[in-house]
Amino acid sequence: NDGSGPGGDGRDSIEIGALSIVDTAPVHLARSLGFFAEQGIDAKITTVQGGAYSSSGVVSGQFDFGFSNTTTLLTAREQGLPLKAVANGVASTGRAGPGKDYSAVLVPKGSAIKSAKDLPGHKIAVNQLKNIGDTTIRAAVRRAGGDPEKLEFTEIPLPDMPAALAAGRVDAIWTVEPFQTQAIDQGAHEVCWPFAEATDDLTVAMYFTSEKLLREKPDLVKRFTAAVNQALAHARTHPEAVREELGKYTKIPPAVIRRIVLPKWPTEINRPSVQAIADFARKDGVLSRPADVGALLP
Amino acid sequence: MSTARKGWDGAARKRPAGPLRRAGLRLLRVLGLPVLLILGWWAYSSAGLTFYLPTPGRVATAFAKVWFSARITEDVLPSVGRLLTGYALAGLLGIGLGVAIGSSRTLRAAAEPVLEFFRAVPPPVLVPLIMLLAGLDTAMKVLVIVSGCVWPVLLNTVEGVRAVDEVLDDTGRCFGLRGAARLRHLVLPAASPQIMAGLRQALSIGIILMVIGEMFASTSGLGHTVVLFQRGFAIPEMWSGIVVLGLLGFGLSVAFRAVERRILAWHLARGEERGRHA
Amino acid sequence: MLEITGLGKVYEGRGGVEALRKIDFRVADGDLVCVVGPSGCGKTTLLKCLAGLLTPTTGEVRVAGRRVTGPPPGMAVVFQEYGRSLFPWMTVRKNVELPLREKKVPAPRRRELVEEALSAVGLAGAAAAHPWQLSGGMQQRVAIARAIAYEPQVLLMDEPFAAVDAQTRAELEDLLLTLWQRLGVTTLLVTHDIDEAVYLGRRVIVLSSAPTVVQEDLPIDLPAARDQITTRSAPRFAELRAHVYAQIKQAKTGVPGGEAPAR
Amino acid sequence: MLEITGLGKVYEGRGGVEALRKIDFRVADGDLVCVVGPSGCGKTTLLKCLAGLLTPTTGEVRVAGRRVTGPPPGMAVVFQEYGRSLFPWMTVRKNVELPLREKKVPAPRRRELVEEALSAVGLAGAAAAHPWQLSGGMQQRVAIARAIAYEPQVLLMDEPFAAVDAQTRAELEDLLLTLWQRLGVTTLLVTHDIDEAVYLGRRVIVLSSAPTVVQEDLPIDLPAARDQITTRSAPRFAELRAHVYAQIKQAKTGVPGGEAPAR
Amino acid sequence: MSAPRAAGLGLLGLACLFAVAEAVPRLGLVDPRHLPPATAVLGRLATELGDATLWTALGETLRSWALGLAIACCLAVALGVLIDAVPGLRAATASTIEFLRPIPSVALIPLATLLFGAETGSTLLLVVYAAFWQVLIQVLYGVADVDPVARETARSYRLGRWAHLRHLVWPTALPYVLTGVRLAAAVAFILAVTAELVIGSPGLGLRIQLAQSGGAVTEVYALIVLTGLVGVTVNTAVRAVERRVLAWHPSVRGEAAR
Ligand SMILES: Nc1ncnc2c1ncn2[C@@H]1O[C@H](COP(=O)(O)OP(=O)(O)OP(=O)(O)O)[C@@H](O)[C@H]1O
Ligand SMILES: Nc1ncnc2c1ncn2[C@@H]1O[C@H](COP(=O)(O)OP(=O)(O)OP(=O)(O)O)[C@@H](O)[C@H]1O
Ligand SMILES: [Mg+2]
Ligand SMILES: [Mg+2]
Repeated sequence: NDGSGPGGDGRDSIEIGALSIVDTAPVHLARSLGFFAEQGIDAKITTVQGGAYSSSGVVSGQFDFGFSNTTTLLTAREQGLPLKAVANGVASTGRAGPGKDYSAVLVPKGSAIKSAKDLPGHKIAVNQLKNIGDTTIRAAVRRAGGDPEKLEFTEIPLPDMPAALAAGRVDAIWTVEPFQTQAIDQGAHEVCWPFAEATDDLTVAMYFTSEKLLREKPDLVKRFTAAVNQALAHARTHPEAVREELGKYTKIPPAVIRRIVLPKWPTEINRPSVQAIADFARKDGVLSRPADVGALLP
Repeated sequence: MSTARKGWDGAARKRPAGPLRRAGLRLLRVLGLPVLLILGWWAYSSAGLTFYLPTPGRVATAFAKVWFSARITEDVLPSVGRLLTGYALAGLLGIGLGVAIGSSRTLRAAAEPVLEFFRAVPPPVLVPLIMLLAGLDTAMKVLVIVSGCVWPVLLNTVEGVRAVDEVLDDTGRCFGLRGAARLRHLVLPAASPQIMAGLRQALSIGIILMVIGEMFASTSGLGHTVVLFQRGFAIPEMWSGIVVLGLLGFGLSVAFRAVERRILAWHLARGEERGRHA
Repeated sequence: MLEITGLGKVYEGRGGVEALRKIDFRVADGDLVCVVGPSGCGKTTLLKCLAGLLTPTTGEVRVAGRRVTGPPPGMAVVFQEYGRSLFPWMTVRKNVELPLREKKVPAPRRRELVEEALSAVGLAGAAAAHPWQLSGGMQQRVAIARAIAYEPQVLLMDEPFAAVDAQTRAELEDLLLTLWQRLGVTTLLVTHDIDEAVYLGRRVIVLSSAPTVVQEDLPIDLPAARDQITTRSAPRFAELRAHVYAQIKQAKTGVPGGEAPAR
Repeated sequence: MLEITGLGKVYEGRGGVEALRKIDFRVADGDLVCVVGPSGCGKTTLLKCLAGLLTPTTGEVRVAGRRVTGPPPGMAVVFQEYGRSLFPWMTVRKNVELPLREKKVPAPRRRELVEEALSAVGLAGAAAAHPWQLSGGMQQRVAIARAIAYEPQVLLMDEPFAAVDAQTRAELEDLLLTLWQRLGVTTLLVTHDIDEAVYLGRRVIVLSSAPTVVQEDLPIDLPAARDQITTRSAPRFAELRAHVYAQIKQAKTGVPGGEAPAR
Repeated sequence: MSAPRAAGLGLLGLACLFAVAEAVPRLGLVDPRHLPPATAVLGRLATELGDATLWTALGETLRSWALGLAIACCLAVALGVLIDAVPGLRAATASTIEFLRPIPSVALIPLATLLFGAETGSTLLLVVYAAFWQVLIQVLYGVADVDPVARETARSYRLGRWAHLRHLVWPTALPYVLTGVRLAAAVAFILAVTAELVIGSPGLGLRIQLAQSGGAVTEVYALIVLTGLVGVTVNTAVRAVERRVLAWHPSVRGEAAR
């Protein structure tokens, strides 16, 4: 699907590969509120299972734009994938504390773990190893004065985390909304907020495209960015619209939607936080070279 | 599988003379097609400049770098251990259940829908359930392997047992062949060609499920490594992992064939002797 | 020993083939009965019902007073399809030995029985071969060896000598007679060879063609000790032979006729 | 038509079984030759070499002057293992028809041939059945029907009447003779039944036991027109019969003896 | 056994499964929030079935399933027969086949998306790749199982290459092939769902993926039950075909006799 050709009436149709999770609410809003249409774009959003698939889709030309977390994008860039960030995706609220951020480390009732410092020596579930979860946890632990070397990570898909925690298969889980709220409902509580604790105002994920598209259709990219930015701003100021949209494109039970903590959707990419993530990843061996953050960011 | 050189109608054709020539031909037969395929890959990948399909050269370099290391003992061996355990369990379960189901019409009618039900559930969606019941450790990964490997063995055993020659079965019944002896001397050998077909299928499915099992709740293992490479965009490394999977499959199948030659000796020899011809 | 009462069998395929209509006869303990009849009249079916391998549609079969619902113990069967009744994955020796193991015969005795049986049928040299490496007649002899090594109380044989040459056939016939006399095995033997039926049988049962009933139950009033030369050249033998031949001819054509042979 | 020169066959399994040592004989165009010999002496092996199904170890076989390297055209074979030579997935009619289709016989003629052949063997009613629904004798007759429907130039038969009753056997023998006379088929027939060999054959070839050679090649000097009653009761028939019997006996025991029967 | 009786027994088996699935969470062996009781799952399935989009999703999945399965079967049968028919081909291909077979389709996803950006193409590639081997191996074993006497018969009547295949090799291999088709049908369905799950092409897999990432546990299980039921249906259909085309085979004809 080269997709990006102008439609019959001079409009561009594009395909976006993105996960159907809370984080991507703005791009769905942009479509349903007509922000894309205003920019002369017909957008189709295709659900993928992970950021890696949206990257390969963008490289192969199946997608015109993708949504992926910062670590994945940095890794892709290091391996030579010609990707360019074009808009901010989602950011941490930057506030640590129960009910303050949309991602946290949770432990079961009665756990000895009280804060990031207590995590070393325990088995912690993340959805993907060598990705944003474990690097930010390490950073948070390091900041809190713990020994990140002693952390023990294991992979569990996000949906299965609450059950694994309840069954005592792991000591702690790192998860995001809506599973955070679900786990809390089942008796777990938050002890650490790695996104907020690792660095300030972390840019967790971004929208991106390929260098090819950027070169060939700079105007389309500009219009895409404009539409997304408009949506980000809208999402930030209209949480109710976001929750309503979530009811449409996800299967999160309505009762949960009402209570989940929403992330922050700034329009600007926080460059220092991306650099910080790159440095963490380098330190943890996820990246093998110091990253060229400038090559990725617009 | 028979390795005799046979014509379309099963008639053996003239064999080449000379041990040296024969060895050469054999080598050509084993390596010919793979070499051709690798050449094709080379041509395609060096022309196409595609990120996801690196040249064989790059894959070979990555292979040497990645796999001639501690990974062999840390990732590959434990994976293979789990694979073999799961495979063996699946084999026992498949043959055991298969014989029971194949021998009893009532049991077959009652059990088949349930089994078909489970068979149709994709392992990736079954994994969470297995995780729920069996935890995250080796047991879960072995169970995932069993959950996939058991089907070809089971189905083939059921069909093999159902197809036992009637005269042979009558003979066994008359001479009081019952229970374990009937199983050992009549049912299993009669069904063995089909059971072997199932076991062979299961071998490669086991490898696939080893990877799938290690995609979840894992920190090490061959499958996990391949998936990590894939997610980390280390494409030549990922391909080198796939090559390892292929080599593993090939190695296991060579071993399998050796065992099969022994078990099905009567079957193969019978086919061959009769087929020999002008 | 064997009692067959009102036995009928209808195969369900092909719109219902009535293989046997109504068969009644008894075989006394230690008797030797030969069954003859036109091709396809239901001899094999009768044998399989006796062996408990087929469920009769009507009537019943009793062996030693017990109603047959499955293969009764102590019975050996030689199948018409001898080739298919041998286990191709076993050597000849194993094939003969297997039922003995099942009978829990101790190993040394087993070996003895196997060797004896195989040499009795002239196959001592082929013990290590697989059945598919043997000629048709040899395969048939393996099946016979298996049955006699088993030392059954009841022996059912379906054309057991069809695939061997005349000379071997005569030898095997005499082997059967010797065994029968020595062990007192109740024997039912299906054959096409009228000479053989008269030579071996103490009684010959002639089956009609379909709808199959017992057309004649003929006692063979030849001297108990039989001999290939003298018995077969006895005038009474020729009479009985001719009579059975006429009966089968009649069974085939359906024309009634053929009185019991005059004494 | 058939020329067999120095034919030897060693089976490789079991440390090499010498089934045939050195066989030499010829069968003229349109001749009818019966082969007899002890069980396991190599008759089936000989037939398979003739049919191009087995490669001789030594010597060669020629059919119509051409060296046999594979089944020659215009040849039909009736196998000893008749049951397994029928395709279980086809009805009886289809089984008989299949070779004719391969021979590109047009459909109407094909139907005619199949019907004729099946009724000749008395199976017109079983055309729609599958082979495994038939009795042993019926299966064998299907195999015969398939061969005669094929209208071959050369007909090889391996104990084709072993599984049928005496009356049917006689009928099939006469059917074979009629066909042979009408079509002039060169026929080679393996049998155990010495009477049958003498009754049918223009020549009887007696094979020795292993190491197998042609022990005797006996011309049958009975009148060309044969008849179940008169031929079989002719004194010459009895002489020839006795002679062949003695030959086989000798072949089995290996003791030399038995001159050609005096004329 | 009569068809209604067999169906009754089958339903009985499913009922037992249902009872177990109901009892395990109800008895507290597993937290019902992670494994909901069967009634809840079936209730949810019932509501889902009332949703028209579910049927379109199912249709999408079944379409790529059927197409992929058909392609895989044809390719595998053709190749299997060819490998058997051409002397030496079996030996020449053996190493490659054994090497390629264990490569997980899932690992081919990047390649698939690369070659067939369009979604159905990718799904098809994965489905065909996975199902193909199942049938091929069965075909290879099946064609090697021809009865030697039957083969000699065919040869003596000089059956041509085609007739030999059609009348001898194919019927012999058919029971193996049907088992292969049953195996492949499940694998193809699994791959169709998995590909949708991973790549995100529309279909049942996508719905499962959405339900999973939304934490809607009951719905996940409802959809799993649906996939299972599809499997049962497919198997019933293949069994029916088998009863027709294998009526001559001991495995089927044995059921009628005795
Ligand atoms: N499995 C079957 N299904 C249907 N009909 C059958 C089956 N087996 C046998 N028959 C039919 O039953 C009848 C009797 O068969 P049976 O095998 O008992 O005959 P037989 O007397 O042994 O003949 P033969 O002397 O030729 O062996 C035949 O008409 C045959 O077609
Ligand atoms: N496939 C085989 N492998 C090894 N030996 C074989 C094979 N087939 C036959 N033989 C041996 O060859 C010899 C001749 O066998 P063949 O079948 O030709 O005998 P036959 O004359 O037809 O006997 P019968 O009258 O019993 O059918 C026998 O000793 C047999 O054991
Ligand atoms: Mg019979
Ligand atoms: Mg023979």
